[in-house]
Amino acid sequence: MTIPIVPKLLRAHLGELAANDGRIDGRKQWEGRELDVKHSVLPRAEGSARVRMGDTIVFAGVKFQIMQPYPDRPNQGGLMCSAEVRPIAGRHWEAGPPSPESIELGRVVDRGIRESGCIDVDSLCIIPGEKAWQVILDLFAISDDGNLFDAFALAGITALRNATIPAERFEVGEDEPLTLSKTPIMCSYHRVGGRFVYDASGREELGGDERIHITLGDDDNVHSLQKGLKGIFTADEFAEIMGHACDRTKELRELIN
Amino acid sequence: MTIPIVPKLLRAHLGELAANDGRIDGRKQWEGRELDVKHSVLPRAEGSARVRMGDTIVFAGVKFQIMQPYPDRPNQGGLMCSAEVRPIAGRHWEAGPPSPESIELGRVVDRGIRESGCIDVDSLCIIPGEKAWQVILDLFAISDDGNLFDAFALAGITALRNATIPAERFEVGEDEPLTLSKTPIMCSYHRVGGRFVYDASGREELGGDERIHITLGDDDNVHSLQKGLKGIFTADEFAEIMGHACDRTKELRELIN
Amino acid sequence: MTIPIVPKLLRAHLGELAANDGRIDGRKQWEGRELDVKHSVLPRAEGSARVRMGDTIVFAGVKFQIMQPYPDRPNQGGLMCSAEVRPIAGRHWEAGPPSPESIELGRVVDRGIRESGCIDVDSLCIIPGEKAWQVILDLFAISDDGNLFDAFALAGITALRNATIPAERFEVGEDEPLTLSKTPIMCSYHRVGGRFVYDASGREELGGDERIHITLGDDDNVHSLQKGLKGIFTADEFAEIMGHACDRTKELRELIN
Amino acid sequence: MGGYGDVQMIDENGLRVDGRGPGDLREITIETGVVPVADGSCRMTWGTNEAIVAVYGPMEAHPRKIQRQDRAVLDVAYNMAPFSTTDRMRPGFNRRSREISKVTKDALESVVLLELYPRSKIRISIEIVSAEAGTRCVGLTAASVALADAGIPMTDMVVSVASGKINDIVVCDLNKEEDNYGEADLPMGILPNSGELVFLQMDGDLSQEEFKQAWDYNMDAAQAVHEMMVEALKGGGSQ
Amino acid sequence: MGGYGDVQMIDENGLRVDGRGPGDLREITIETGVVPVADGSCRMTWGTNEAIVAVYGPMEAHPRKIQRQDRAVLDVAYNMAPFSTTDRMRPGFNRRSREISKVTKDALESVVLLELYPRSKIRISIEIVSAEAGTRCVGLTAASVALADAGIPMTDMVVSVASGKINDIVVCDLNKEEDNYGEADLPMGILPNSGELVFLQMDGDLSQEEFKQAWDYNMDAAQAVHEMMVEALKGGGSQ
Amino acid sequence: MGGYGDVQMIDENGLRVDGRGPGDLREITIETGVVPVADGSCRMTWGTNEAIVAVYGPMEAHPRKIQRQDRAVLDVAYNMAPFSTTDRMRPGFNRRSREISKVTKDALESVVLLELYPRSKIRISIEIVSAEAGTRCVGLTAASVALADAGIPMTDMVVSVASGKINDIVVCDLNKEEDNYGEADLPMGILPNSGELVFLQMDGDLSQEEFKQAWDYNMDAAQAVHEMMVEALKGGGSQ
Repeated sequence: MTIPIVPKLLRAHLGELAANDGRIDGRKQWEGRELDVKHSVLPRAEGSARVRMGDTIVFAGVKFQIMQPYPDRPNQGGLMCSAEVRPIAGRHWEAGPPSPESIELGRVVDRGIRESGCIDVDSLCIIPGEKAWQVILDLFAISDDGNLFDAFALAGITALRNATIPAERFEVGEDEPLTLSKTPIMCSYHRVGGRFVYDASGREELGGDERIHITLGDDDNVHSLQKGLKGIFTADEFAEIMGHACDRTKELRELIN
Repeated sequence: MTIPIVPKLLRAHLGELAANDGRIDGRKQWEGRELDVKHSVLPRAEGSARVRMGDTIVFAGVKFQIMQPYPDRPNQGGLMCSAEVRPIAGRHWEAGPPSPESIELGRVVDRGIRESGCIDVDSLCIIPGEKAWQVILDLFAISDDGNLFDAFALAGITALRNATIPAERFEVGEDEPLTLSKTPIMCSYHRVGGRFVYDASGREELGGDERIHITLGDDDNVHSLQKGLKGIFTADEFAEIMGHACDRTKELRELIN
Repeated sequence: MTIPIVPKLLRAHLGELAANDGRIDGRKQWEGRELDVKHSVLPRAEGSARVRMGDTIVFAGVKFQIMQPYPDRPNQGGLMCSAEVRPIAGRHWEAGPPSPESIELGRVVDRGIRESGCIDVDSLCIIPGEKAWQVILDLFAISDDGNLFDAFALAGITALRNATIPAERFEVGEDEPLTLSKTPIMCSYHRVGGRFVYDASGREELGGDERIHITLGDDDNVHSLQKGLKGIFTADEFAEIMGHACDRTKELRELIN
Repeated sequence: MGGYGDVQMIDENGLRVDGRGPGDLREITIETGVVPVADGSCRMTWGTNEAIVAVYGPMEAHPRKIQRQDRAVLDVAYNMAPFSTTDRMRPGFNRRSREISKVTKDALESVVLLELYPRSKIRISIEIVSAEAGTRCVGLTAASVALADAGIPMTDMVVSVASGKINDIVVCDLNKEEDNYGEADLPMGILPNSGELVFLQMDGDLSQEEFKQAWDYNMDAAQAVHEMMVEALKGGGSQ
Repeated sequence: MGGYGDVQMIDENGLRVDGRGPGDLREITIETGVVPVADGSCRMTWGTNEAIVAVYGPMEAHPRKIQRQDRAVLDVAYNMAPFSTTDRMRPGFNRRSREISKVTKDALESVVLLELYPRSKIRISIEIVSAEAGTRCVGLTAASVALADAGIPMTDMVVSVASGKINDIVVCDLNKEEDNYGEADLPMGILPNSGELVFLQMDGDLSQEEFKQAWDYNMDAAQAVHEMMVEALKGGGSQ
Repeated sequence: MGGYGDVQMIDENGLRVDGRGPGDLREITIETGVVPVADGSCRMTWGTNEAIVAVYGPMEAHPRKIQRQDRAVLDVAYNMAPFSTTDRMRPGFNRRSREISKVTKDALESVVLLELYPRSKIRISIEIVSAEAGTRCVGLTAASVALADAGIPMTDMVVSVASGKINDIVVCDLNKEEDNYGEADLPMGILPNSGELVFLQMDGDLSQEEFKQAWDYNMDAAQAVHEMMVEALKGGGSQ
């Protein structure tokens, strides 16, 4: 990822807007962008979703492979989650080996899903010690106008919830849906103009400071946290964000249920 | 590969020559350079050839490995063909990972041989589902004065035709020759001074435009085509090239038979 | 590794010192720096050592893995030795793939140990043709003030002499010490100010020329030699160095025995 | 080509497994403006192929050593998304993708008026998110539409189609099953206004007569696809 | 987190496998000046963790494209030595190390007075030579000490500690066995003078109440560790 | 070294498996001008070793960071072609080749008059197309001839030969079978006019006396090879 020159004018402008409780696209501090979620959109994937949040567009695709279980966990399958942001997604994304930014993206989304325990890895066992399903979740950005984290997380959980285990193709039984016991949801916050806002756009990211990502489970349990970028935040600021996340994750969970 | 500065003077000169049906080294439009083909020149290879076309010199070497057949083709061995152009071959070739130019070289030569079906992959099976021969053809440039494509293709098919399956060394039977049922031959054409010529030299490549590669089988059947580099050609131009290729491939096939 | 600008003033200064048989830190031509060797310093390694020679500090760590013996040597385990010099060790060491300098370091130390035959690879066999121990010796620089070669070699042999084969953890028997039949020792010489000195410091390396590395066994047998960097030396110079190495390796061998 | 010659893919009426006649194309849709942050973009579906292409630029070419004093350079990347194929496609270096990127670049540089933008770069990202057969043709065609959507001047758009051979019969636009068992594949990149070519590949086995038939199928198909491209650029949707 | 919930790791008296109470830290030592050729350095042991950190700079930032006109950049590399873990850690690219390097950089850039050194680079090498659990916290804390040892001005030092959950009980500073069977891990980077945060990660499963408890343990522990850091910088050794 | 001590490689008359006496060299041929597009080149066969070396330059050194203000730099690459060995050699990164490239560069930089070409680069490509034993010696010696063929001024040519030990007997110029079962290998790079050294490696087990014997064999052999080199440069062929 090329480091864009942070325009001082943009920062100043965002600061003025924040002072009047405004945002660059007219939203309120805690307001998300228009959201569109479609599942089963990719014919070759065993589960898929396309999420559009404003001008941010991403795909998630689920594929299955047969793996040999690890010796110390002979009854378990596995989950692998990887995020790719290729140059198609924006002028500042470049080809080459995975950037620290895309590595962080993939790992934070992965932890939110994995640590919620929503996938019962024991149910992925086919023959103990010999064969188990590996679920591979690929997150793929098409257009980056900010907050890829939430878009990826939402597309990822939606694709998993609509995935079918292709047992027939692998000649190990009959196809069946992948079952998920929980629906972890991520909400991300960015410091823009001195205060945190929800669902920052690309220009807000460009002129903003640190960001905080929270993944909550069905019962408000915390499954994953991450603070990214340079910046200092207080316990009070965090408590406010956590409060909003408790509400917003419920709304999003209902949306995709 | 470093991008050489294309000298405008060279282009202009090539254009003038072409206007009078001339070429920079005095050849006619469809005339090839002096050609020398030797086989069995590399003591460690199971089949080998050295081709010299003017100041272009290449080696081809065949090695064998034992592979496990792919599950869906348990009775078949395989062919792998790779081309390397290392800095020895010319000032403009650089070390490092394979360049797009050398990848194209290897893949175009590979397709011509593979798609002709000259190697009976079923005959490479040793024990169905367990062991089969993998034929590895390595193309290696020593001196690049243009038209590496044809030099590689000719060295490749010559090395294969003179290869011995080293069954004794691998303790799976007795050595026997690799049998080829056909002799695919490639002819390459380059637009120089506005018209296509056969077997372009290094300076013609430098001051020329697009190139077209044609691989024909024993009965003029087409096995592989490739257009490379920036340039537009007409159906009539292509027909003329194809006509020449039908004649020239017969000559070259006789030469190595 | 970045190429530091060789300061001409430093070279001149080292030359003047040499003319009066002096060195930049007051040592004599064949005098080594203060030496501290500690073993069993790394809790996760099965054998380890820390060597400090002046301001040069390195670790060596031994780990074991179970390997399948090579088909042509079914009763033998193996030794792998690798050296890493990461940016922690000095301003001129950079991140990235292994530099030619660190590759040379690892291979020269490896040869000295391997070629002495001090590790009986037959004794590493667990089940012939199936399982054998692979000994992995990792050399790791913390602070590079010159002569990493000798520091690595000394730390390496010390770590190996104090290593325990972790048979219990791998469930293939009881833990037992790795036994070494010999104690190969390396001594390195650097041309500084026109003549060779023993155990060059960082500044001597910076302002010096070629270096020679000698590894001798218990009975003065030569196990490994290496000349590095630009420079020409005479047979007489080499004979003098070899003489010193015969004495010095005995001292060092006693130190760690 | 797979070349399992004994599977019957064309019925007694000359119809193919998906009901098409020998010269028929699969269903095609074209949409522009699908990558909001890009300067131009196109989504093209072709059978169950789906390609998304974004164009960025002209912009400064860096590092400087790739700059050309007298013209723009195209930076073309063809890539298959990991979920685009039946067996997951591992991300990373891939010789096939590199070669297709190169020949696609060669084709597009033949039509873009590069001289208008000296020292600059135009970046063209071709992402195959669903692959059937003929993805290189879909990608190249969609790239032409995306360049037009970005307002980049071209002498003509490139239309790319492939014909092939199955059960010894030459047919247009192989689908996945046909490609698996097919005996030849001839993708071409055609300038619809002049009938000239900027892209040509082929592998398999075609007699000179079969080759001519496949060539003609491609020429006709290019005209049909071109109409849809023009329609999509006018209207914003072709279906 | 491992999450094998049926292994009993806390006894009837509320004591942990190594005898600690729920809020107790493992033993810690801090030493500076341990890399003689560096501008600042720190060796920190924490349980059987051992981190060695060297700081070089400020120095010229190159290649020039990483330079910032108005401030210094930090070049932070977290790495685990091959012999630092029970199973040998293979050198080379590692996604986990890249992520930890990035969040550590983000944390340190929040406190270093970067504006004092425009166009320059400060290089911070964090080498874990022995790993137990919580290496990222040890590395970040030791990096703060090494920066202070190098005389780099900071608004405050960062103290990093982690609390977690084991057998449904929230405890401070998980050791290796606890980490293997633990159900959650919450590492934080705290500014001890203000109680503000510059680093935060978490994975596992914590109710809102458990989360609050873990947070409080970390805040208290940070004060204790901070005292040792100050002591080490004064005296040259904390043990 | 292989070190299977129980295979008898020297007969009762002191003759080796290929009929040579202890101090004899394998057959050698030298040819120049074998890479027509290069500035200088050499093909050298030595037993069934075959090395081809091309020299390009002096030319501009880029990227600029490798330039030296006061002298030329050598860019030396030693490489084994994939078909050069009994088991195919996979192309790509190889620690052994990197080390040999480095020590070869160190040796050649000791004799080339680098100061004559400040800020420039001389590229030396050593390709082993057939490997027996002693390829590094063949490559270094052939590189000297190629440099001379390119007209690059040197203080002296480097002649590289190796002696070794087999069945506890020191012999000159190990062939493949001897190398497989040999107990030591001592390659040296010798300046034939002064008897000085610019290259030295050794591995195996040699007593001080054996070492002296091997050293002397190399010194004598270097003179013999040097004559062939001079001959080849005069006449254009040494056979």
